[in-house]
Amino acid sequence: MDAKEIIARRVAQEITSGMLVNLGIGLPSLVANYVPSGRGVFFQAENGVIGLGARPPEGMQDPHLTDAGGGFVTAVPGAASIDSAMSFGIIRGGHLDMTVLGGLQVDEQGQLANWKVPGKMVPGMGGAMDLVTGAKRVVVAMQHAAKGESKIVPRCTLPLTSLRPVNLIVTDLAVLRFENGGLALVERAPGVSVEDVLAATTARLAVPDVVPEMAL
Amino acid sequence: MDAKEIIARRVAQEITSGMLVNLGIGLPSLVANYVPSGRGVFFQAENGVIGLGARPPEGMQDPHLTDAGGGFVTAVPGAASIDSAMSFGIIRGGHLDMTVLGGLQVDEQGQLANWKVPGKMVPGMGGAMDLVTGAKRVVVAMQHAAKGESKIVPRCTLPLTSLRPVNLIVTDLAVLRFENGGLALVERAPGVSVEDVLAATTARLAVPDVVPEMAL
Amino acid sequence: MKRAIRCDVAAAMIPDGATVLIGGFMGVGTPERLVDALVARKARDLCIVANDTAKAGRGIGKLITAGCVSRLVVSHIGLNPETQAKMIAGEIAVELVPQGTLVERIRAGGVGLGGILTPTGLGTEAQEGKQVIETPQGRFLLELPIRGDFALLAAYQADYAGNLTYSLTAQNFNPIMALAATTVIAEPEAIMPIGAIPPDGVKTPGVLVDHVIERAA
Amino acid sequence: MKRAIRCDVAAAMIPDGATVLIGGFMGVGTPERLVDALVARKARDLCIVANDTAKAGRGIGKLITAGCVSRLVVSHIGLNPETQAKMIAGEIAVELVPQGTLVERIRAGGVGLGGILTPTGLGTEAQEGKQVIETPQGRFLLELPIRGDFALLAAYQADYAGNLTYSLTAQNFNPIMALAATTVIAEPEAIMPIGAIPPDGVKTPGVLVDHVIERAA
Repeated sequence: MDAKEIIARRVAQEITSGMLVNLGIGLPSLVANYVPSGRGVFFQAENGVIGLGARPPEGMQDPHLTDAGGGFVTAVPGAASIDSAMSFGIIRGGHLDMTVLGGLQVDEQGQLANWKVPGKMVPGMGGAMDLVTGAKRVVVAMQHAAKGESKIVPRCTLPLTSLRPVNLIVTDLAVLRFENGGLALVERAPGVSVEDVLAATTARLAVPDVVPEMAL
Repeated sequence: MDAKEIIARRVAQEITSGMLVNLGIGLPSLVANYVPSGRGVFFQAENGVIGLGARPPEGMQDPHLTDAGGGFVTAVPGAASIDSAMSFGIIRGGHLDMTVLGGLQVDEQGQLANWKVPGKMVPGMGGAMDLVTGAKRVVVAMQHAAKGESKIVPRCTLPLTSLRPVNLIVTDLAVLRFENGGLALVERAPGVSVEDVLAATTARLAVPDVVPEMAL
Repeated sequence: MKRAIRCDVAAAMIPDGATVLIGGFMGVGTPERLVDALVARKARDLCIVANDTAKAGRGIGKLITAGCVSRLVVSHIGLNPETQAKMIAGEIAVELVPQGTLVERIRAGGVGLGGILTPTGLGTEAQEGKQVIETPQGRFLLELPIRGDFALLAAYQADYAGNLTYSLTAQNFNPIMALAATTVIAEPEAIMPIGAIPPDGVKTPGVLVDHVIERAA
Repeated sequence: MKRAIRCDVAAAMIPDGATVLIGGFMGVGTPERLVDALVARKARDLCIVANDTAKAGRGIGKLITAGCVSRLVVSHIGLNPETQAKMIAGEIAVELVPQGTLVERIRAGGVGLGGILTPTGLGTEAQEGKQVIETPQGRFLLELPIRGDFALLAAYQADYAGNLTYSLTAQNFNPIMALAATTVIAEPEAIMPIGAIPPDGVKTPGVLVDHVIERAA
């Protein structure tokens, strides 16, 4: 199982029956592959559909039905088309049960940075600021480190996405929860020790006596 | 021709090809009867339709298609259903070419009072405040006097509907325009003299040398 | 997925004292069977947010007559003399809100805005107690969001995913109120199998709807 | 009633320096033929308000490549490296706006609101230069309305009254932009006789639309 699959499988476990969930483009979009069907989960694509389905078979694409990354998708039975005002009304208005986003940094305050590297990369925030501010639950799905540097840091050095702390961080090494005003280590990835996680993390983590391995 | 018909016929002359027009309940709603068809005029009912048509024949009413007064109406070809947010978005957003409303008082500042008589009658403003504030052109259609008292007054004593001055007042005696910061007498009703109008009006009116009779 | 429920079951969920948004314009687009169920269960002390109170014997007018209501946030009560009488007698507290402001306040509550700036009501009695905000485009009233404990909607069609459609002028406040309450209950005229309402035909996505009322007998 | 017009006629209406709202999300729901006509007439110095700039060779990306744009108000440019390069080179001034804020600012411009209060962006770079308003519910950013000289919309169907429908995720910003420009031009895939789109099927009422582009040859 590679790093991405570990993360996607673990995030999928957070999704329970009947939820409305927004998956960001890239790694987060893989999560849908590991959510059992028949659970009545609806996925929102913020570009305008509730009830996002799988990629269509070749020859059955519709140029009017894409996800936020521009890729062809399908719509499940019971899907609804929405315009951008309704889409972000749902997001900002607290109707979205969970959002899963990628991240550049998360810090001890639980705050996320994921839209800009000053002087290097300015993709823009797109819907991320609304998603992190408005969703009932915010899950960050990302690699634990980039180029050998911890992405879980004492204080974000990159521009923040929102003041609102995220709820959960799932990486290839660990699951971290933001609680009681700080980050706590909740689970470790298969074959990864608590010491491995701490060594790869510059942020201070609360570590309970027992840290179970992810059950994937 | 009774007073109401005079007013309705004269107001109808203000409506030109291709306009979007909102007619208030009561007297203003009669105006539609005198607008020639085939002029591409669309009437809005603020409760939710653009393209209001005539009353339906007995036996062809639809309980889902009414005007703002709750009466059965029809929809013309090309009509559109709208929700209340869109309806008032159109009104407040400056997309409405003309609104025709009833009035209790209009004053020398051109300001209208039409939603409350303190201690006596508090129907509420309904859509009137939005209509007077947002429509491109505001026309008041009302009797010139009530119980022998002028409704065209120096200063409204009743609560205002909007700070925004109305454009035109059409009564059973006269047509008045708000221009250059005051009210001007523009036309008189058939058989009514300038002196008759002035005698029935407590507000100061600018009177040009020639005041033509309404051409009904 | 929503299993359709009975009106009395829905009415029993709504406690006395609740703030309830109810769709409709002069009774058109009002969930009449839900209103009847509230009257039948003798609901008391409700705060009703709606465009108007219709007239005696119709829609919200029935709640007024039955003494279910202690507070109203509405744009118009002119066609229901009973509402006016109860207001003057001090039995019902009435907050009058311009219609366009009312729908935007409910929308703001539903879409997570902290408020909206409107020119409507500036310099009138509607300004009382409100903050005036100056922007480069002029002066505006700051109007605050409205949310309900419940929203009671009249829909045309529902499906068992909770998706709703509306018909003509019966939609009015319903699709906006669908966004703005903790619990949203829809009373449709017909209930369709999931998939029978095409995605482009849905006006209120089912994820916003908590309960669908079963068809009339 | 609208007589359908040609794309080049529409493009000729849009002067250099105009502020133009353009529908679409990564090119889906963007009026592609109108974009081509603007490129063909060598439009210059446009201020484009849109969700994104798609990618090179598609939708608004073509306007970027052709040098038609001097200013952008968008939420995302990450998938068009050319836009990023021109921004860094100082050829295009870019205002980045959170997507939900962008659509509400356009809506505010369209429906006559003086602004909206949003929690989005509070305490981030998106707050820069903005008023923070305190209400009983907390602190919010005051976001001001956006309007365009023109709005260019991609629609699915139009009728000759200008009524529009949209399809699936191709609607996105289009119905909101239809409210917010002095001149609104719609490029539909099909044009129907008046009456062929039922009132409940209309998403953008024809009274908001100034011009309809003729069908593709």
